[in-house]
Order: sequence, then C-alpha cells, then structure tokens
Amino acid sequence: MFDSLGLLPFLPFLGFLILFLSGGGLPRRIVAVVGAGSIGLAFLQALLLALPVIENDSLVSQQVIYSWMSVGEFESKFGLYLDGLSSVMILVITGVGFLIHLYSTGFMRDDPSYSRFFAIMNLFVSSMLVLVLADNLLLLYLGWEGVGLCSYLLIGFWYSNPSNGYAARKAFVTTRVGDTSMAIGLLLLFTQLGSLNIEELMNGAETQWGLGSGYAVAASLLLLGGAVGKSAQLPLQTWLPDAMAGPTPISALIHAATMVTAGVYLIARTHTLFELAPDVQLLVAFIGLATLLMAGFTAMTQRDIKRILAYSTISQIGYMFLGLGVGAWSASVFHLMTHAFFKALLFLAAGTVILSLHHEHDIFKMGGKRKQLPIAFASFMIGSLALAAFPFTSGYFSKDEILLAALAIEGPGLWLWIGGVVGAFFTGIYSFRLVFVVFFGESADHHDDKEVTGFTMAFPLMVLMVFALLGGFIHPPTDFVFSVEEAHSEHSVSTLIHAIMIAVPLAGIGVSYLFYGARLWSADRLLEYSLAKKLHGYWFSGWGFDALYRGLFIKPLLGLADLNRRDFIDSIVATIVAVSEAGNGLLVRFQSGSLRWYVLSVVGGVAILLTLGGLL
Amino acid sequence: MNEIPLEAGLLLATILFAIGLLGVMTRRNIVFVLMSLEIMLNSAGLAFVLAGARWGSADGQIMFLMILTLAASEVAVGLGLIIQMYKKFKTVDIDVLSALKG
Amino acid sequence: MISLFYVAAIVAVIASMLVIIQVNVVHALIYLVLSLLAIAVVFFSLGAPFVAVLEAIVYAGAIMVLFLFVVMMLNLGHASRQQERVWLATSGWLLPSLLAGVLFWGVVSSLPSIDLSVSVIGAREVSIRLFGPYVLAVELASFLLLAGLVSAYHIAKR
Amino acid sequence: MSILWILLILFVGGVVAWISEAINKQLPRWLALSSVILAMLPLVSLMDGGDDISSAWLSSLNTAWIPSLGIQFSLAVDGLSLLLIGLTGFLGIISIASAWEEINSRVGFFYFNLLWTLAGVVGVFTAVDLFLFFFFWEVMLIPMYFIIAIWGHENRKYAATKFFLFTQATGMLLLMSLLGLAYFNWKATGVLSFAYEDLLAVDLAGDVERWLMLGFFVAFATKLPSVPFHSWLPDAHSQAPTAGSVLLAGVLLKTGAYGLIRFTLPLFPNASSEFTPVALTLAVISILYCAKLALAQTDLKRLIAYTSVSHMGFVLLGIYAWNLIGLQGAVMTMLAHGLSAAALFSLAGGLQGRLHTRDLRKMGGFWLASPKMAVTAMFFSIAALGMPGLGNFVGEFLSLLGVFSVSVSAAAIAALGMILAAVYSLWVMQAVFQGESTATSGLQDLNRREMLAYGAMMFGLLVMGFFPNLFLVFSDSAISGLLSLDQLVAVAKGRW
Repeated sequence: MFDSLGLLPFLPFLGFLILFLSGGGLPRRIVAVVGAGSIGLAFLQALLLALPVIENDSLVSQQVIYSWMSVGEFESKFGLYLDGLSSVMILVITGVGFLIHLYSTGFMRDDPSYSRFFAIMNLFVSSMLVLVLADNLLLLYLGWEGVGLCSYLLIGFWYSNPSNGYAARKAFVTTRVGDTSMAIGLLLLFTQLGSLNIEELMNGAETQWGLGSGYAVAASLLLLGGAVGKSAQLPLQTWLPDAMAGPTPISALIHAATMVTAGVYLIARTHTLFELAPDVQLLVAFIGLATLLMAGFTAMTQRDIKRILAYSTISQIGYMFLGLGVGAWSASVFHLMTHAFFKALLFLAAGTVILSLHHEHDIFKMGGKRKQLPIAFASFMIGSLALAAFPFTSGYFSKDEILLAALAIEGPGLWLWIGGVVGAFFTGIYSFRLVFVVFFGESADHHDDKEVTGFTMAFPLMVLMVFALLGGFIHPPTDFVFSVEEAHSEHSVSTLIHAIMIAVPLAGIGVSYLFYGARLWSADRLLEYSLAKKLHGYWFSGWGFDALYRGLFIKPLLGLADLNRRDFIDSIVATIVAVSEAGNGLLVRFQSGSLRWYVLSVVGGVAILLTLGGLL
Repeated sequence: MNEIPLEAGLLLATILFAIGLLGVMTRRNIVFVLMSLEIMLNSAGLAFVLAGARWGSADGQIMFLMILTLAASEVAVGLGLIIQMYKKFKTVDIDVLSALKG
Repeated sequence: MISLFYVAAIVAVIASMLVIIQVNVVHALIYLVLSLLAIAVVFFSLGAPFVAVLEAIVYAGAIMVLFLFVVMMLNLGHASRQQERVWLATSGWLLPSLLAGVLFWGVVSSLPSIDLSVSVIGAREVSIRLFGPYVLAVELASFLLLAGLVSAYHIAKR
Repeated sequence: MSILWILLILFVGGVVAWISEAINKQLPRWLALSSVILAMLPLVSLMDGGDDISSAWLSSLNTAWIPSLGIQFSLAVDGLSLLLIGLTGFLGIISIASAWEEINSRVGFFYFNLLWTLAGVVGVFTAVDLFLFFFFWEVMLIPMYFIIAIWGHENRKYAATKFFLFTQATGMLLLMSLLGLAYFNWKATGVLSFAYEDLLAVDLAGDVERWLMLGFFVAFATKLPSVPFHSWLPDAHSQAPTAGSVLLAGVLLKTGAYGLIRFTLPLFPNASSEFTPVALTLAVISILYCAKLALAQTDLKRLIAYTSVSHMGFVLLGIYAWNLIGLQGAVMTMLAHGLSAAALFSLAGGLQGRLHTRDLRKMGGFWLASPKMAVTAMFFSIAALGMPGLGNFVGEFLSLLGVFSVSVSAAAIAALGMILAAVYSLWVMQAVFQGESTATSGLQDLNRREMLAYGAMMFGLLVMGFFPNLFLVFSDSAISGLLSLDQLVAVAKGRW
C-alpha cells in the first residue's frame, strides 16, 4: 500500500477533506495533528518511495489510477510518474512542507481560522504533489492551478483587510496570465503530437520536430510563459512581493517548497523541448539573469523584512532559470533544493522575529535583537550565509554549479557568468544588510521582547539550519533524468574563476558590514546624491513594474470597462425601442381626441387622394 | 318643360356639401356641427334626386327617402347625446370631448 | 321653371352659408329651415314634387322642430354667443376652407355636362317602386327609425 | 414510451399543483417536487441502453399529430438528450428548492409555470419532428415569461417583455426557416414532412441553404445567447426570481446550444461550414466582450449573467469546431455551466433575500457572518473561472482543444477569457465576502435545505471535473452519429 504513488498526494488531500468537511468544528489540537500529521505521513511515504530512486537513479515507477478524460483520440489519464527529478521534488515538498506545517501549529495558535489555515495548506501540498508527480501535462496543469488557487486563498487568508485581498487577486491573476499561455501550449502540443503524456510528448518532439523547428519554439515559449508566471520571473514577477500579505509560514511554503519552484520544475521536466529550441533556452537564461539582477537591486532597498526575502527569492529563482537556460538542469534542481532549505529557514525565522516583535515588519525599527532572539539570529545567520553562497554552505555548491555551467557555454556564456557573479555580490549585500540591521547595532525600540518559541517552532528551525548548512553535500539523483554528460566541468576551470566566485559574495558581505554593521559608511549619505535617490526610489518600487502594468493593462481595462458599462450592443436594441416609441409618440399626437381634427384628417386624406388622382 | 343643366344641379349639391363640410370642420358648438351635417345629408339627397331625374326614374327619390329616415334617426340620437353632453360637461364645445385619444 | 331652379339654388347656397357663420343658434336654425325650403323648391323644379313636399314637412318641419326644442332646453344665453364670436374669429377657417375648396374643385372638375329633360315623377311612381322592389329597404328604414327611437329615448332619459 | 411519461408527469403535475393551492398553500411545493422526481425516474431505465433497439435512438415514440400537414408527434432520446434531460431534472429540483421560501404569492400558479417550463424544455430536447420542436420551443417560453413578469423584481415588466420579444422574434425566424425547409423538401420529394430524418436528406441550393441556416442560427444564438443577441439576458436574470434565474441559466440557455448541435449543423452542413469563421468570431467576442462587461457591473445578478454569456461562448466555440473533442467540450461546458451558474444565481438570490439588494457596493465582509455561504460561493466562483478538477475546466479545455485544430487564433484569443474569468470571479468574492465587514448583522448563514442543494451541485461539479468520462460516454455515440451523418450528407452532395 505504501508503495502506491496515488497515496502520496491523497494523504494531504485527506487531511484537507477532514478539515474542510468538519467546517472548523474540530478542537485545535486535533486540527494540528491532522494538518501537520498528514504531511508528516506523506513525508514518510515520500522517503519510502524516493529512497530506491536515490540509490538507483534510473529507477522509474509509474501508476495509472484511472482514465481521467477520454474523447476520441484524446485521452488524459490520472497517471503518476516518479523518477529522480520528481523524487527530489516530493522530498522537498513533503519534507520542508512538514517542517513548515509543524512550525505553523505554533505560529498560528492564536488565529481564529486555525482549521481553515491547515485545510488550505494541506490542499496546497497535495496540489503540488500532483503537479510534480503527473505523467501528463493536463494533470500537471491540475496541480498547477490547484497551487495557484491555494496561494490565492492563503495570501488572502486574513480577508478582512482589502489590501490582502488585492494582493491575493494580483497573485492569482498574474500567474493566470502565465497559466493561460501554458494552456495554449498544451493545446498546441496535443494538436501537433497527439498526446499530452510527457514521455510521449518528449519522444514525439524529438523524433518529429527538428532542432529549432517552429513548433518547438512556439511550444517551449508558451510553456515558458507558464513557468515565468508561477516562478515570478520577468515580466510576471510583480505578484510575489505583494504575496507577503499572507501569514509568514505561507510565504515560506510558497517560496521554499512549492509554488515558485513549479516553473523551474516544468522547464526541467520538459527540458527536451527546450533543447530543441536553443533560442528559447537562451531566452530562459537571459530572463533568469535579468530577473536576478533586477531583484538583487530591489532587495537592497527594501525595508520590509518579508519583502527583502521575497525579492531574494525572485533573485534565486533567477539563478535557477539561468541554470536551466544554460542546460545545467541538475544544477538548477540542486539549487532549487538547497534554496528550499535556506529560504524556508529564513522565512520561518522571519516569522519568529515578526511574531516576537508584535507584527513589526520594518527592519529599521528593529535592531540589536541577537540577544533577545537567539534562535532566530542563528537561523538568520546560517540562512543568510547559505543565501549569499558562503563557501561550503549549501547555497555555495549549487550556485557554483550553475555559474560554472553558464561560463562553459560558448558565446554569451561569459556575460551570463559575469551577470551571475554580480548578482552574487548583491546577494551578499542585501542578505547581510538584513542580518546587520535586525540583529546588530543598538536596540531601536524600548520593548523588551521575548522570543516566541516552543518546540513546534524551534524544531523546524533547527532541522532546517542543519540542512541549510550541509544540504550542499546531498546530490540530487537527477543525472539519469537529464541524461546529459554535463556534470563535471570543474577540471577545465581555472582557480582564478573559483577564487572570484568565492571572493565576490564575501566582498558583498563586507560591503554590507561597512554600511550596516560597522556603520563606517552610511546609506543615508549616499542618498543625498540625486541620482542615487532617484535610483533608490526606482529600485524600491521594484523597478516600477507595478506602475507600468497599472498604466499598461489595469487602467486601460478598467477604463474600457467603465467606458462601456452599459453594453453598447444593448443600446442598439434600445435604439430600436426608442425609435418605435418616438414613432408612437408622433402618431399619438395625431390621435388628439378632437373630433374636428379627425374630420379634418379625413377630409385632408380625401383631398390628398383627389389631388394625387388629378396629378397622375 | 324646360331643360335644366345637370351640371348646375350637381354644382349646387357640391357647394352645399362643401359648405356643410366647412361647418363641421370649423364650428366648435356641437349644435352647429349637427346642423352642418344636416346640410351635407341634404346635398347628398339632392344628388340622388338629380341622378333619378337624369334617368327619369323614381329610384333617386327613394334613396332620398332613405336619407330622410337616416337623418331623422341621426338627429334624434344626436340631439339626445347633445343634451347628455350638456348635462355632464355644462358646455356644447366639442373639443372638450377628447377621450378618444391614443 | 329654370329660373325657379336658379333662384332657389342661390337662396339655398346663401342660406346654408349663413347657417354656418351664425353666432346665434336660433338664427342659424331659421336659416337652415330657409335652406331646406329652398332645396324643396329645387326638388319641385326638378320634377320631384313628392320629395319636395316630404322635405318641407319632415325636414323643415319635424326635424327642425326637434332642433328647436333642444336649443330651448340648452337655453344658451348671451355668454355663449360671446363665446361663439371668439371661436369664429380665429383663423381656424383657413385650413378647412382650403381642404373644402380642394374637395370642391375635385368634384367640380369632373362634373358631366348633360341637360336634363325634366319630367314629373310623382308620388304614384315613387310608391310603386317603393313598395315593389324596394320593400326590403322600407323595412330597413323602419328598423332604423325604431332603433333611433329607442336609443334617443334611452340616451335622453339618463 | 418513457419519454412520454416524463412529459405527461410534468404537464399534469403542473396542473395539479396549480389546483392544489386551493386546498393547502404548502401542497403545490410538495407536489411539484415529487412530480419532478417522479418524472426523472423513467430516465433511469434509459441509462443502460434504452428500450428502443431498432434504431440509433435510445428510445423513440412516433404518432401522427396533424397528418394533413405531415406533422408527427415524434419524440426520441439519444445520449445527448439524455444528459440534458438529466440536467433539466436536477436543476428543476434545485429551482423548486430555491423557490421554497422565496415565492409566497400565487404559489400554485408559480409551480404550474415552473413545471410547464421544464416540460417544454424536455420536449425541446426530445422532439424529432421540427414542427413539434417549435411547439415545445414556444411552450417553454411562455411560462418563463410569466415567472419573470409576475414574481420578478422591481423592473420585471421590462425584463420579461424584452426576454419575450427577443425569443419570440427570433423564434419567428426559426419557424420561417423550418417551414422553408419543409417546403423545399416537399418540392423535391412531393412529401410534406417535418420529420428530422426526412429533412436531413434535403438537398438545398447554396443561397437557400445559407438563408435557412441563418434563421436557425439566429434563433439558437439568441437563446444561447451569443453576442450580438445577448442583451436580453442580463435584464431577464437580474429581474427574475431565483428559481427563474436557475432555470434560465441552467437549462433554457442550453436549448440554444442543443438546437445548434442537433439541427443547425446537421441540417445545413455546407452553409454551416462556410459560416464557421463568423460563428467562431462571435464566440470569441462573446467570451471576451461579456467578460469585460462583467467587470464593470455593480449588480451582482447582472454580473453573473454576463459571465454566463461569456461561458456560453465556449459552448459556441466547441460546437463550431465540429469535431468530437470540441462538441464533447461544448456538452461538458453546458452541463457544468448549468450547475455552476445555477448555483451562483441562487447564491445571489439568497443574498438578495437576506439583504434586499443586489448592489455589490453595499456588500462586503460577509465571510465572518456566514462562512458556509462564503465557502460555497468561493467554490462556485472557482468553478466558474475554470479550475481544473471541476466540470467547467473539462468543458472549456476540450472546447478549446477542439477549436485549436480548426482555428489556432480563435482558440488562443478565447483562452484569454480564462484570465478575465479569474479577474471577475475573484473580484466578486472580494466585493461580497472579503474585505471589512459592513452588514454582518442579520445575515443568516445557509440553512440545511440550502446546504443540501449546494452540496449536491458541488458534488456534481466535482464528479464532472474528476470523472468526466461518466458523462462523456453518454454523448459520445450521439455526437459521433451526428458527425458521421454530416459527412455522409456532405459526401452525397460531393462537396466535401
């Protein structure tokens, strides 16, 4: 029974069902047990399923549960598929997901909608598992949209504040744009290749479409649209920072374990297609590069602790895209995994900070908290080190692999590498800016805040700290999936390159220290220059994308909606009505009720007839 | 006997008809309207008699008799209505009766 | 005979004209009687003595008396004559005159020009025709009169 | 025979419900409910194979009606009709449930109208004599007119008249077209017949076929409705009582789609295939234009009405793809939209019953006071925006898939409707249930009867979403039959 793939997404779904159908009537303790327990069980089962695959990465297990829909030649099965790639994913999703759930049982303990929270979280995990296990793109799309829905429900979890609702809708609609592109991609793939099964599609694409064929370009572009939306890459990245409106564990779940990695997973899953369209693949790399730089700049200017982390996520996913774009599939998945560890750590630690400081988000109102919040401090230190790719932390290995792979490709490779290294520099700056401002210096407020903690909240942090530090030594079993002889290009790289890649993040940390740790330099003084100020404003608003989209899409759409609120087609109908009513009004006036007028009309009529008779 | 031009007789009938019509169209007093109607009926009768005389037949006169009975009953009913109208509206202005409106 | 026709015709036209421009109802009624009598003379001159007599008796006699009674019952006084003057003074004559003129012209332009040889058709011929082929018409006329009687009674009674 | 029973039970049940009001005010409700349930029983016997082995139909019935004009009383059911009759029965029960507390005046007459509308719809779905079809087409229209005009809201006369005029005027076009069709058949064969199968074989000249097709198309497109014949729908929906909205959105609109599938395309294959680009354009415009209009509405029911038009655009799209996938998509969309729109309208009706307004600007933050209602509304909004796993997605995806092989651009542009659907669905949720609470006091949550009805609809949508094959299997043979028939006709004419 436990080797059934179908059970894996079903366990969280069962949790969801129990919590949903009970309608909030269960005691909190049971809700916590059901909510976190279902994910815990799922994690155990995922381990059971994934261990054989880790031992032998050519192992593939498949299970068709039933035929979902079949019409004529179109058939989509509810079929699940487990290989090295999905093994990594299910472990990350259920493992990190379980820790987040465990943490949430403590974090959310005072919330009135405790049960609703866990119900949606479970559904979220369940959808994500369907997404990564699906053997066909339609089922993948089911999970894909399920994830989107749950993110909407969770971001808008505190629904009574309209701005949360706005953020939630923004997230859903923005990703829906990408989803629609992906749906069209599905239509194209089925129409051309006659199947939506991923294996068949990839084989079909390889055999039927040549390298660089138009179909491959179109299909991969459309799928890329979907991936860009879910993974918050340019140009659809704007929803992610606003998605911070939800409770912090949700941010952790969205950023680390689930949603945003879906795009990376999709591209990795359909990598054959992207290899057939090298231009599109290069585009992926450049999107990743542009996003990581953009987000890096923006992260340096933010004040909200969660927004900083959000931009860092965008930036790190940018690295993954960069890796995908240069064909370093394994490296990207590796980075996805390590990122899941340290980003979950950072978010959960941020949650502790926020909860301990009574929902304070502004980092400049914190300061000197390392004594008060020791666990959070340790978590932040380790998480930030990993994020900044400090040597031998988990982030170091994965980022290294991606950058080396970028360097290895001909042509634009060097530029991609330079961009990535510059991004790493910024990562160093902004991650430690956060650490220095929050935990060092003087205490900015007079509160003597106690760290909110407890086993359920501390334990996940501990575990994640270990993985964030040492996760780099885990090797994801994806070599067989990508079957490329990419891997070890290290021997061809000079030590200089290595030195640069180690030195740059350290330099970033150092700069950050000078600004915010030692306060030898001051960012405020920098801002006195008008150029710097302008740039700061620009970066602070996320490069003005929100304003751009508001002007480009939202306003015209709303304007259009307002312009024609009453449906001009109806006014055509209304015109017919008005004309006949006017005619009626005119004729009614003739029928005045005056007898003399009637006689006059009769005589007039006869006179006209006579005259006409005379004339003709 | 002398010859009377038919044209002259019909012209008389037409003139009388036109006068009656003019009266019906212009007068607002309903009694005058009824009188004008009588003139018109008469002119029609005259035309019948003329036509009968033209063919030397009695049929025209018989038609006149029909018109006569018609006129008699019309006047009887019409005058009854005038009295009712006067009772109800205290006026003989025909324009007051304008309920026949669309 | 022919001069009688013309004289009577002119009297009839003038009298009718005066009927429709009167202010006083009683005066108008007198002119109407005159007009009817003149037409009776026309009938006579056309060789129709029977209808001429009927015109005088029934029309100028009986029907006009009915009118007279009604006018008496209405008892329209001085105020109504004033009102009539106001109504008559308006330019309301223009369009009706034009229309009546057009109608008149339309009929007149198509009048035949035949001379009648007048021969007297008396009560006998009329009666033979009336109670012969036209007997159904007589019945209809009687029904009409009965209906007129009943309805006049009913209306006037309320 | 079983079809006749359905019709008879509904017609007689309506009359009995009317009369029974004199005895007891409660009686019409129970009678109506039981007669709808009773009427659906014969369907069960049709579910497995049917009782008519001799023909392609599952069940059929044929007697002379007006023999001198060649009009027969002939009914027949195939898988497609079966699904739609099932939907009719289901929503009939839902609408009776939603009228349970809302309708308190002239109760008997209300249920009479309701049942006769249902009977008319069932007749439309089963008639295979075109004249009889037209007869039922009118039968379902007039009681609906009364439902709107008598039990509607503030502007009911206008809405009812508009509804009536639109459908009646285009119904006349339908009548003219079908008379024309019968006439040309008579001229060709010397036999005056209105039978569906006879008329399928008529060979028409190009222009004649085009004009006759247009008559059918306009009538059905008005009922569907599609731009530019849609403007009666928002008025009718916003004014109709809840039960009327449920029937209108859930069932009556589907008769238009059914007519297109059953009659317009098979009867006029050549003209229809010429017409395809126009129809697809109209469908795409319907989807996008009405979604855009929905964004601007402040009247909740009007908004849902516009979304209905938008979703029916997918049906039109799927139909004019004229392949198995597209048509199955259209059928699924019809079924799923029947449930989701009916549920949304009755939620809007429930809100109106509680708040006495449909104005979105006066709502907000009801989640706290009535979480069950909020979750229910969320579920159906999600269904409406095409969430995979619910019926609407299956329908819309298959429609798009079917169309994609016919016209890539139509499918791609129509897919944008899915974005707009997300925008307006979520906006409604925000406006009504989320945000700060404004009128929380006195807003009752769903009661048990409502929960039962919504629960049934949710269950239906979930089954459709996860096990669409259960439904598709019924319509599969029917639609394949129509498709092959069409090709046969076309081949016989040598113009394919």
